[in-house]
Amino acid sequence: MLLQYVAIAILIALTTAVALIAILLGELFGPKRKSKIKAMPYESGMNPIGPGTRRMPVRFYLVAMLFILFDIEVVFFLPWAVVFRKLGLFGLIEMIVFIVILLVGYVYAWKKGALEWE
Amino acid sequence: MNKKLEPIVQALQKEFDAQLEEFRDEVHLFIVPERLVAALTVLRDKHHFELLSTLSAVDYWPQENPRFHVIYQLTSVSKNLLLQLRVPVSGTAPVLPTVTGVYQNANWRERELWDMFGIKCEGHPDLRRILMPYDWQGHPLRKDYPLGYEEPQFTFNFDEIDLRKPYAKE
Amino acid sequence: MGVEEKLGNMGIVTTTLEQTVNWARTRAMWPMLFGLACCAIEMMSAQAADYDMSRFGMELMRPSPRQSDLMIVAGRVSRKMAPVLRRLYDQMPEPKWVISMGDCASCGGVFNNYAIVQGVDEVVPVDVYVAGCPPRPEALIHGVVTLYEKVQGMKFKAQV
Amino acid sequence: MPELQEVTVDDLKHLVSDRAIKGETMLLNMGPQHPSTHGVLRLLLELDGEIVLNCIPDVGYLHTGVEKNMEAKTYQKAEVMTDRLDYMNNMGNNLSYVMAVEKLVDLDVPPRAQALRVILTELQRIASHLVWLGTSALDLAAMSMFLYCFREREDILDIFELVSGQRMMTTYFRPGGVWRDVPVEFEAAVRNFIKIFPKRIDEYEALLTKNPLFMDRTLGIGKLSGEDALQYGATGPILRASGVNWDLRKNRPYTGYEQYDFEIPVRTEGDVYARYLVRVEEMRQALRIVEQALDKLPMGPVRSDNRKFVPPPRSEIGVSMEALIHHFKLWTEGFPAPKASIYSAVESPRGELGVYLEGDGGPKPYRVHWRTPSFDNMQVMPIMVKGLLVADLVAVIGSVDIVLGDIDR
Repeated sequence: MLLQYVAIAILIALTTAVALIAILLGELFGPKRKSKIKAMPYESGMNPIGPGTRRMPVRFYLVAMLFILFDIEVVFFLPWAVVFRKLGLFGLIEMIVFIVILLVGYVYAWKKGALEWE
Repeated sequence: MNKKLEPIVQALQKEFDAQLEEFRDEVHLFIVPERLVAALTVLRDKHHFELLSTLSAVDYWPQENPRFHVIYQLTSVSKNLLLQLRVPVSGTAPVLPTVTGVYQNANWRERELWDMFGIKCEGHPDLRRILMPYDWQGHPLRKDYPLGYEEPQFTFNFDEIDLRKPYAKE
Repeated sequence: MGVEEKLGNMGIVTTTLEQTVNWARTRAMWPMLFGLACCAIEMMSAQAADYDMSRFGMELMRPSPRQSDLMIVAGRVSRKMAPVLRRLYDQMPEPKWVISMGDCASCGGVFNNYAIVQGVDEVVPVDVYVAGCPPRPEALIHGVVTLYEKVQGMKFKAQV
Repeated sequence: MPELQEVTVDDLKHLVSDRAIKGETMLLNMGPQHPSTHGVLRLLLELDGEIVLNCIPDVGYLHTGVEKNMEAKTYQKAEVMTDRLDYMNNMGNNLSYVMAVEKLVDLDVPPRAQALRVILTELQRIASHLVWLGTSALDLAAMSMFLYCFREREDILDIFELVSGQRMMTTYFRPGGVWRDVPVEFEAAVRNFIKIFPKRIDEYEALLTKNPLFMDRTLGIGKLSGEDALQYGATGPILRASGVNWDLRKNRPYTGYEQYDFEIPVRTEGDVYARYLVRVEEMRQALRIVEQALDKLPMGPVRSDNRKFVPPPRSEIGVSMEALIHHFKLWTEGFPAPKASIYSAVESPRGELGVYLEGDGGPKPYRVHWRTPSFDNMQVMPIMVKGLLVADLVAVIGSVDIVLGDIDR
């Protein structure tokens, strides 16, 4: 039973290996010359004005939350899509109920104006 | 001189005693700095010169008293006319009243006057240098300002210049 | 330039390592999107469909210095722009090269006056000078290929 | 090499609101090196999150001192500087300078040279609008527009190279006419361009005009009223997109524009979409002018035969003594101009491009002032972007079509 998962394991191992090699080569053979100016924040060639970390308006947070919410919703589609044929009608109705619940949340957020920027 | 321009020029000559000069169908009116803003408001409101197309200066350097001539080029979009006001300014204390109240686009042009000629416009909202770096000494477009010509490097004088040329270190 | 310095010269190992590292560097050298004046328009024509600098590995013009290996100074550098140019050069990651495109960047060109830095080598160390005002796109590509030859020939010298 | 000045907030006190000084709103440099500023323009933005409260342009990063440099050269040699001013509109710059010199020394221009000037200036207008369309669509994420527009631009640059030997810095117009007659292949090249270009404009319109994405990003963004535009001195497509019908080719015709019939596209909305429509329509109208001028291209000399100002052809030099004297006098010393000042303006793709030329009796111009359109169009930009998002600011910068060589001279 475990055999079918070997392919995925090899894939994961290979991808991490390639990623690590790329970073390792850069780290090993790349020349490193640190300097104060290189460490300064890049502001299109000028001296940055004021502190880098400052209070961000709350709207960014709102947009981030909404994105995470609907992104997780899409993640739940994936396992359903894999066994879509076997589940048949029952699976379809189940997924539609799941989507409708989130749709209510979406319409609520839309009407409250959370998607507008102002 | 354009027929439609005649009455306007006469009116200006009487009201602001401006001298008239003509060259190749172009009208130049000389006005003293004190009456400049009044003349411009009359021209804009009564005679419909809506566009201040050019605002620049000419430096007659050895001649000290009216050393600069500041030129206001006015265009009337509705009547398709062109008129040029010239304001002589003395070289010792080059000062002018600002016209940003009458024409908004004079803002940057007066900053350029200050940057290039050193002519100060009183009442200007933010008189900083516009084209040169902020800590630049001198006013480049004045006639007594050197061009800043540098000896170009050719094969015969390559070595001497190479010694004093400030090459960037790594 | 990293660990191979400390190991010193190991004959065949170091030379093959040099060739591979240099070969890898010239295959995807991303220029920094840094157009100043008229040469920038010719650089855009060189990047566009007709002359297509992407054939030489210059696929993307990276806007930020953090992701670019090559700075093409395309145009005339004024006195007000010189410190900004130096700041951008300093903020580029380490294996970096500079192509000075056009006469105004190489030696001040037509403008020999108070406002233009007479040659950008007063501000940043330049590797390849491309002549022309503005140089044709082919001339810029020739400059890039010359830079590749220079990079191929680079040796790992001990970190001074 | 001077160090970069430390920009503190307090020397901008009089420009930014006090919330910025307290640190509530963010002061950000959209600085000299930025992909969407179309050159080395620095915008100091005061941002409240994504909304632009205040935008203070800071220009001068490409100041080349052209006006000072032209005072040190003779009239013929100074023309070389004019190509580098507005590097998207080389023929137009040459035309405005050359017309100014002709007006100052009262020099006549033969009709064939005037027709050639009209053809090449209109082709340059199309090339400049193509660069604008390519880069401003690229800023709004329409990548393919950039490649299509530069493909057409290469055809126009081939025509310029055919005529003058240089793709961009042509210096083809000389006081008294043009440098030399056009080669034989010129007419075929322009005819071919006239045949293929209308279909290409339809391609662009099909890509962008009815594209909902493009309309969302441009409709109603950066509105500008006619009065504000005039008050801030904006000219060219920006003024015509705000409802004021002011085009120098119609109101003060020069080099024979009155013989050709073409319309001036005028719209009243004054937003980014209106400017897009005005410029695309201007490309079509420019093509019509080129076609009419090419049909009625008169034969005859291409340079005035007034030997005082125009060097004689080389064939004459070996034969007549006077021609040899004129040749040497003109090329070594240049021609003297009267002690007077004139102003002559031309309609460049960005607006009214004027030259104030003052002579002092000698061979060198005493004072040359360039009235460049982008300098005033840039002043209008801050009032258009108040209250917009940063992404819309990028669209407005694209629509204003500024060229930094024009602004900083």
